[in-house]
Amino acid sequence: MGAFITTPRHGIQLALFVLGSVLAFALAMAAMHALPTRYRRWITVLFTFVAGLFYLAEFVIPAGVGVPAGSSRATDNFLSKYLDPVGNASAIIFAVAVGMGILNLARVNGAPLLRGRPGWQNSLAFFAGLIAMTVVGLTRWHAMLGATTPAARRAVEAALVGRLYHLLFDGFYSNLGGTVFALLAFYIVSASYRAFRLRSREATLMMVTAFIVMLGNVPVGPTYLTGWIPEGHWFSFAKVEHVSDWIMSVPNMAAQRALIFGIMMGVIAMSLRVWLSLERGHFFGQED
Amino acid sequence: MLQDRTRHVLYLLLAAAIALPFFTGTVIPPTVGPEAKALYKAVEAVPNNKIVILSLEYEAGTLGENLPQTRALMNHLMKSGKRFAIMGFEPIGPVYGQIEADELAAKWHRPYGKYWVNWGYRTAYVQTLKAMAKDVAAAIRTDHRGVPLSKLPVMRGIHSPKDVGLVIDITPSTYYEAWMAFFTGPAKVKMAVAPTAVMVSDIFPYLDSGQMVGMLKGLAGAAQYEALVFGRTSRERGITWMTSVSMTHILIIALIILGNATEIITRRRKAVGGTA
Amino acid sequence: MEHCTLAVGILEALVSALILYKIASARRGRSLFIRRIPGLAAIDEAVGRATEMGRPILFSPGMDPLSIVTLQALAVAGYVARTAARYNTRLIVPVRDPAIYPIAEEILREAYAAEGRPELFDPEDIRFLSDRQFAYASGCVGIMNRERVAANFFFGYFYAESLILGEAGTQVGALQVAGTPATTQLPFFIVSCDYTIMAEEFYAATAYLTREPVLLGSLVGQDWAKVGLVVLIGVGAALATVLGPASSVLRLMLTQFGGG
Amino acid sequence: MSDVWTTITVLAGAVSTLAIFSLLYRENPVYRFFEYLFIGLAAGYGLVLTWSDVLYTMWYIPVFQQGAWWWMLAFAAGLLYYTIYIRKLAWMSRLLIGTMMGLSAGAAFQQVATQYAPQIAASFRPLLPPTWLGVAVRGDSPNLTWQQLVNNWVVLAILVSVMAYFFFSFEHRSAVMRKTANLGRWMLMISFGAIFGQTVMARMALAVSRLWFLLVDQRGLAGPGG
Repeated sequence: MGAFITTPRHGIQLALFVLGSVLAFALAMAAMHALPTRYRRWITVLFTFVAGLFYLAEFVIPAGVGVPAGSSRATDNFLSKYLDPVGNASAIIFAVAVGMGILNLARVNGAPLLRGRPGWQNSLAFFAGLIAMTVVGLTRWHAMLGATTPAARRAVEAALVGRLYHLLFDGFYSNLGGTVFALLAFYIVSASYRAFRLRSREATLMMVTAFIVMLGNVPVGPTYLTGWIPEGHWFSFAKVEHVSDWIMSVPNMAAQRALIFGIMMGVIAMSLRVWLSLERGHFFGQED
Repeated sequence: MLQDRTRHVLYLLLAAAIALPFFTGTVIPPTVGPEAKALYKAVEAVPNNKIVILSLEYEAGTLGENLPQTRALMNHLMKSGKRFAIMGFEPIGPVYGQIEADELAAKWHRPYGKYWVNWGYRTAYVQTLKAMAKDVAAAIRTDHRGVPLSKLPVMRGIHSPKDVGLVIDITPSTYYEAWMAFFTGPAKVKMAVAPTAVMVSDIFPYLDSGQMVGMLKGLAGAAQYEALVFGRTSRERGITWMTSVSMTHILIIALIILGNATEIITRRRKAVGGTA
Repeated sequence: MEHCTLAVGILEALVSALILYKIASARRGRSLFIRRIPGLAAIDEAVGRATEMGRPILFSPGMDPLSIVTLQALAVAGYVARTAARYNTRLIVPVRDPAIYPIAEEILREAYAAEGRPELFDPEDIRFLSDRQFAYASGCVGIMNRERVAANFFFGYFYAESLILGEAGTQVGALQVAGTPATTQLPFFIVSCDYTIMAEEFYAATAYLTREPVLLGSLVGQDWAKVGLVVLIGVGAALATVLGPASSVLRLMLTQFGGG
Repeated sequence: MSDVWTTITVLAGAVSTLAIFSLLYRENPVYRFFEYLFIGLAAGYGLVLTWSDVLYTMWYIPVFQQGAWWWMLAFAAGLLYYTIYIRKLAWMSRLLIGTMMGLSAGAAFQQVATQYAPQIAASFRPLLPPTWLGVAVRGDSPNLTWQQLVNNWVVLAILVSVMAYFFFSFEHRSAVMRKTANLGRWMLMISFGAIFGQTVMARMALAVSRLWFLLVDQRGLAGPGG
């Protein structure tokens, strides 16, 4: 049976197997759908549990268990050979899911456009960007597929589709995206003068540390502020970059490690709640 | 709204602080920190029969930091003829990686497919990393144009994680944690990270425990690495920009002190005014 | 480690058992103790002083769409609403995701009713501003200025716009209390707010307020697990000191925990 | 690229950069128009790359060129996401989401072992020089320098005090407990100072790259890297 499933098919047989598999999948889902609604929650809980159990068991079961000696890899157990197919299947599933994000954006931006509500020009800009980049991107990809030599690739770049792609990507996309975050530098400058107050001794300790780290990060600190202290001199620990390095790798490291241990316990708690579906439907919306 | 006048003056001050070094042309050479030096040594130590993986998870938003890091690392890899592969768990990172690598490949004469390969964007990062931890070539299968890896000379002899000499994650987010948890941790592969500066503090515990062998601290890290590859007086992108960043830091420290000083003075004047 | 070592297996099993036990006992109704974190006192004080000035309060539930963190932030909003209702002070809640609107309305309506002032609740005060990061932040700044708010509360997950909110509040002279698990934004809240609830304190504050069994049980379980971890580290450091780095026992412990 | 197209691309870059910077002056329709254009471009390119790098290489080629028909099942499973729009079938999308979250939850137990557990091992550091206790010292683990000793004490003290600050299930009644937790909050301020300093550098670097593009160098990649 195994060999029958895993032998590649071609031509008509391929078409039959493809359609057949989709049909079988649809029938399985229809069968589950026909069950009384309260079983659906149990099916979801069961699938979630089995999926989690697979990775947990593969990790916990020692190497060599259930695997004939000297076979594929010394560190495998009988579940390890399924890591690759699960990886590929998940990649395909997540890729198919990307369309959801696009649909949501299209829905949010479609409404103002159709009803002519204020801001319809912005929705127009959204769809223009979406359609232009998708069409130009796919056309260029298809052309590049055929271009195997660097010369052929340069020809595609020189063609209209290459030029439009660079206009959309290098011209608009990279500059728009790059500038949005650059705004924050300006907001920090105005906040520095008007909002960052040393309200408490705690805030003062924080700000003093911030100054040392800032001066240690940029060349002007080590070069001019404490450049006069020779390296290797007993007093060289006071060089701003050494003080900054010590702050980062000792007190900061210890505090971050403590936060990590908190996160570690949080990850275990959250994984248990998701794996065993302990969340009382609050997060998943309604209880069905 | 928000006393616009003061806000706009502060913005112009920042623009001036940044632009000044552009025109005076002054460049203050960087001081190379321990983390950048450690990463440089780790790259040098990669044997020729192993491959380096550059995982690029950044997009347009953080080009200012992640692109100079990518450039500095690729210059070093191509200069010393090390084999490397580009990939990413965000769609557009590998595109920028391809652009930079194409340009540098011409400069260092390292043709695609022979010295470096682009595996492209991959979804489902947890599942993909766990599959790679078992067999890298089987999990990746093709380059970003669908060419089977078996056809590319750069991939000859690269199958299991043991054939990966070093993983460097250039990222504005926490993908380096997934790399450590599902690939470099389990398969005992050396790992380094080139994050945006925002995340630098979180990474020090992993440098201390040896889970990370090096780090580039944002743009400062890129400048320090350029100094290691090209020398402290070179005019590479990172080193040039860091001079402007120095000016902005002096401005910010001055403004915070000034802001607090003016507040203390006004509060004291009000208190004196109150009692008089 | 390709596969789990014995020591880490035992550690994870113990922690999991402890957390599941605490969740089960919380669900059976046993009251689990959580101390009242100082941040909650700061909230009461801020609401109190806002009522003296007779000006409205702004509460932002953060930037995330409907997530566990946002739901917990809305629980804090309910707490603030109860205190505001008692002192007849207006509470404005700008949201960034339309899906949050109905849940926020339900929580606030219940809060006002619980204080016996259902007529005070005005649905108009829950406002969807924009789903864009900076547009939402400048929308909040607009409300702070137009309504001359006396107090700001920033609870939930925040990103780089925390800077804009903190600055605008300082300019308007509002009292500000922030609470977020986003450690990268805490520095900006610390210097622009009067009190900041940090990292895991956010979860403790909401567990204290909601008494929700799964939340409460997992938090108490994690607490005890961390106490156990501190003991383990103490033992480890003592052994490293007494036996010295060269000893095989210490080397075994290090490899068992995936150490160098 | 002939210079006509380069100039157009550079102009587009300059207009885009100035349109976004216009927000610094005031919220305005030009800023919003270009922000929505960016969202559309980003979504479009995400779609193209999801097809070209993932679906084409891991689904289309294997199924339709190599005959591995079984990957069609993964594609069909992915379609379950879209049942969220059909009220009656919406539970199927939760089935898929639940399964995927189950996988991640199961993997999290390995993450604890391979990412977090080594941090426990890294905390087992000696607090006294081995030679004081007459402990064997081997070549690869020489005696402790006083610098390492001080650091080990400081790290352990800060680690325990910060963890104490985040204990919630018992009252900080005893003075020792209260002082330790208070020390923990103070030590966190050092970490937040470090985060503040690093974040300032991160934002400044982005502004520098943008002004460099506007004022100095539009050549090469019309974008900022070039």
